[in-house]
Amino acid sequence: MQGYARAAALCVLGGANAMNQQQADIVIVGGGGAGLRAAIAAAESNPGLDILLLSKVYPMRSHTVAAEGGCAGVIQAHDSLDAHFDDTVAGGDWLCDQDVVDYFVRHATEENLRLEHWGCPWSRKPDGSINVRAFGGMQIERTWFAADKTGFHILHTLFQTSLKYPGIRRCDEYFCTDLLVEDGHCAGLLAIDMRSGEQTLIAASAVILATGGAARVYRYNTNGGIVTGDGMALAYRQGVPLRDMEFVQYHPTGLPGSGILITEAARGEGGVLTNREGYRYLQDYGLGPETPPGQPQNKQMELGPRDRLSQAFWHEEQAGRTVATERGAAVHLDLRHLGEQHIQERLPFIRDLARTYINVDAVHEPIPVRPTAHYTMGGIQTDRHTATCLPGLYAVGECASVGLHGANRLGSNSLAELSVFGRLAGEQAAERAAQGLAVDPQRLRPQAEAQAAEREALRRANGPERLAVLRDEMAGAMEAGIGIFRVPAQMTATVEKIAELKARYQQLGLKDGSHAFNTEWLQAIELGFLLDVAEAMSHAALARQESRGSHQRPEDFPARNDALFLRHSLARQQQGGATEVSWQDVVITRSAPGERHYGGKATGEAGR
Amino acid sequence: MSDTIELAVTRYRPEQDTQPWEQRYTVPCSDDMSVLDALNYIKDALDPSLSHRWSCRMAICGSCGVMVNGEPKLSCKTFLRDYREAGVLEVRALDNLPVERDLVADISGVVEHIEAVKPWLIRHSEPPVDTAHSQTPAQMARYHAFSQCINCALCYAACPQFGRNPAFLGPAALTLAQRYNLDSRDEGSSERMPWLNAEEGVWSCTFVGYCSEVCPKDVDPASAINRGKVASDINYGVNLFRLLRGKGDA
Amino acid sequence: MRKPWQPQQPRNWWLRNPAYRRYMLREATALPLLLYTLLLLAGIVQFSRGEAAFATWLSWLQTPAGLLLQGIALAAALLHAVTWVALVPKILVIDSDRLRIDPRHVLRAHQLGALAGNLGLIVATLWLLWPTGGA
Amino acid sequence: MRRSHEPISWSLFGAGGMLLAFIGPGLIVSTLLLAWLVQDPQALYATLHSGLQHPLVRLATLAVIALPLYHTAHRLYHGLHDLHITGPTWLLGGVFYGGATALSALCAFWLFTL
Repeated sequence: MQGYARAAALCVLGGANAMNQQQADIVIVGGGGAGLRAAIAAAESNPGLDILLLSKVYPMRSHTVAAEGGCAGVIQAHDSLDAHFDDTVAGGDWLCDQDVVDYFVRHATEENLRLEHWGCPWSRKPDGSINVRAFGGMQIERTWFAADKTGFHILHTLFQTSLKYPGIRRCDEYFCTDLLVEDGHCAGLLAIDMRSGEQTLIAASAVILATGGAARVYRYNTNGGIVTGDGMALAYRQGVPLRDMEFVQYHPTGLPGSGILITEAARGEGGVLTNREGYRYLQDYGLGPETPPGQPQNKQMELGPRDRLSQAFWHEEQAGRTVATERGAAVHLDLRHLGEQHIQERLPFIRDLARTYINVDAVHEPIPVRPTAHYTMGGIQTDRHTATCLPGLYAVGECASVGLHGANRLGSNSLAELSVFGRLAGEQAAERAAQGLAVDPQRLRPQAEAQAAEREALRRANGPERLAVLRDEMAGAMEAGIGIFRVPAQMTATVEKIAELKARYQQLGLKDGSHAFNTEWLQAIELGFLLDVAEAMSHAALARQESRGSHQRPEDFPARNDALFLRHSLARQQQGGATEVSWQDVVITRSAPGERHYGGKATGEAGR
Repeated sequence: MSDTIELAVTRYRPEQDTQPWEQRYTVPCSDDMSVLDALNYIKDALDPSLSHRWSCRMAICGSCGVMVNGEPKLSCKTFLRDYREAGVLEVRALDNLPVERDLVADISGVVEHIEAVKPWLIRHSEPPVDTAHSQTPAQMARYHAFSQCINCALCYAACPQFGRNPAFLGPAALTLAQRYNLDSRDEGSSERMPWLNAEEGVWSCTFVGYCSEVCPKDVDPASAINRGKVASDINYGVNLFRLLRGKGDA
Repeated sequence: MRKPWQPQQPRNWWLRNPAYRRYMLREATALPLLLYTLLLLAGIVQFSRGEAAFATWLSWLQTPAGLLLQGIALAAALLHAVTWVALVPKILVIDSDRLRIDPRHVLRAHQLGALAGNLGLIVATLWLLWPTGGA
Repeated sequence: MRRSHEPISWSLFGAGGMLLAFIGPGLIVSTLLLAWLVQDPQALYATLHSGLQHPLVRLATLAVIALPLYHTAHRLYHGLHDLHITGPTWLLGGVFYGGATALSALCAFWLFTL
């Protein structure tokens, strides 16, 4: 342990004031699909701009890479934008802003085609045209796919395409810790150069947050370790509201234990879910009648929306009809009837994952799966043009709530969202940057130094609390209180637990006092972000006294309540640190709230 | 669960160490534990000062490459159960790359090589915004394997020629150039050929072939590079012919 | 505050991994094959100097050193042939809109070609030796 | 990026490698058979001599010598690099590729002045 003491001494001697300084027209935080698309859009709309793409990982590591199934966009002759609109709004249990959905469905296909022009290897039909597959909650096949690595191919296509724009430069492995606000405008940010541990002030006319989701607040999730809600917390700390945070999507098919994602495309291609008795239980939950294996019907059975499927699992588990595995309760995702050739062509990655991580060959055995936390429908509140209420700050992608997904996202809408709104954010930011609203970095220096000192203090923190312990307690509490079904006592307990953890976080002690690639330090900052996001989620969940989409309160408020809660929740951090939840009206243009019809009933609705 | 395994991790802390050294940790070992799980166990329970990269834990983000018993591996796709016999697992940062700290290799040079080869679709004219290029499954199959690269840099750790000369563009970058050259939609191979044609391009490769063995995504970079040699060879001949006719580019 | 450790490739890098050792062995086949080629070249020189000189060369072939060299070269040539043919389908890829040949067929064709070439040469030699030789 | 002239040596290396794979082992077995089985060197000499009258046979014989020379020179040249044995490029290149060229030329001279 001598080493640590010596390191700490070195740090003090080294001083915390060696701060680097940079300036850019636009700085984008996050190098995933949304951030890259925004950077490209900004560079295309104004090639003279200096665009800085800052990311805590190399862009191709971003979690867009793990999206598997596909990316929505109307392309078939018998499909229509109205149908995509209706599916999205009903899928979101009418909590979507319909003007936003309208813009989205009108631009999704165009963006998918642009990705094609940039080289994305979309899977094709034998004649060379784009192929689409069925997906949950969609009445017509409109999910573009690149085998079962759609996100991977989109991300790499965007990353590689971004390289051709001289206006885009990158700060890879820079960790953004704070936003800098001057005169009520977002004027830049503070980041740690992870390799050296040096703090860097970056002044910019516009900042775009594209940091992705926050499902790492949960114990079992499909997300990568980097998905820690950084952007959400950064905005939240500046008083920007987080909207609809109570809506967290559980993906119905993750591997038990690890939570590794098994794509919905497995069901789109005809995979079926069975319980311990080999019975396709979804027909008992309003999703029937049973469809023949291998012949999926849109919006029926396995192609119901994710919230319904995850809830059905929960009921099966309560009834003791799940399969016990050494990694916990599961149901079976059976692909065997699809045959080896089809599985190998359409779902090669799934087969590889199941073989590698649970030693199951999907060609010969069913894959055990269970719901795991997957996606945050909510996020930083933005207007329909991706601007937040803080001038100069934009947010896009999973970290943002532009109003697209409502109370439950349909699979394959989020990849399309990255392009549609990423582009919009890039163009909006470029427009702002062209007006030359940059602040002199010198003026940001005092607040940057104050915040840098706080980060430095954390690096040297020597309290009694352990990072991993706090993180695990948070993840457990969120799983218990803000899971698939939410029970009042547990929710309250979770709210209290998060408050307790935030207090204990102040007593954190780190073992590693060094600067260079100090991942303990970075994880501690991430935990701070996660706790803020968990706080917003749990408060919003408690405040929404109804059941809608992925937010289900079967004990105290089992029904949807449009009279009171056809509204977005806004969780805002007050000056003193307390969280306040307020409400914002949903934009409804042409689809009045109705009942969500899946299974046999869906056929009637599909006509409208 | 009394089952344990020993990890011998090569540490390097730039602020304290003048050279790498080995630290041993004993971690629990179960059938489904990956080397990444073991490293995260060390980080959480034994020694928070150990630095390593990871994210997706499903072998698609490419972050977590390390040397395990001398072989380049994704730590998330390598399992302790396969090393029970060996007893000890030696884990160190990827070979052939500067070590930033502990298990964190500096891959910036690799990324620069990837950026250099113009890895994007080059067209003389943009197609209309509302149409897609046609590409049959057979045309896609021609480059599909080469488009599966996750940039994990295991192939660079496997390549002795890159180890000998870091200016060598290396397996992933050259494969990416081939990925676009073989794409029926691309018209930019003439812009990428100068990179392939160079000494630091395909011609530094001696077909050791280990890059393809260690590739976790079955990309087969050795094949890509050596097909690139054939392409470069033809390009050389064509250029020679043009030179002789007085309009070459060399 | 960065101070990356710069690894140097050790001179004996190829001893550290079985894949590298296999590679070096493959490359090393060149040495006996070079010596053997020089032996053949010597045969041509001797041949050009007339019948007697050629007979001398034939006697060189039968010396222990000559036999040893040919033995090692044969092993090297076999290793070379096997490794070479195995790599051909990775280099010689025929796949265009007009013509596509399955890599497995490329491999099979080269395997058969190598077999036919080598066996054919041996048969031809035996045929050549029959009338001039003892029978 | 400067264009490498490696395609020349690589093409020769490839041709030699292919040739050695197709007839290398057979050739060595053949000379072993010669050593063992030949009983009348004069008759053999005469047969070979008449065979070598045809220019195509001379050319083929040249190929059997020259291409393996280039093939092995190429591998050994790169092998030195792999073994960290360095020297001026002109010298090493001269020894290996120059040597192969010189010996091939001599071979051609001997063959075509028979």
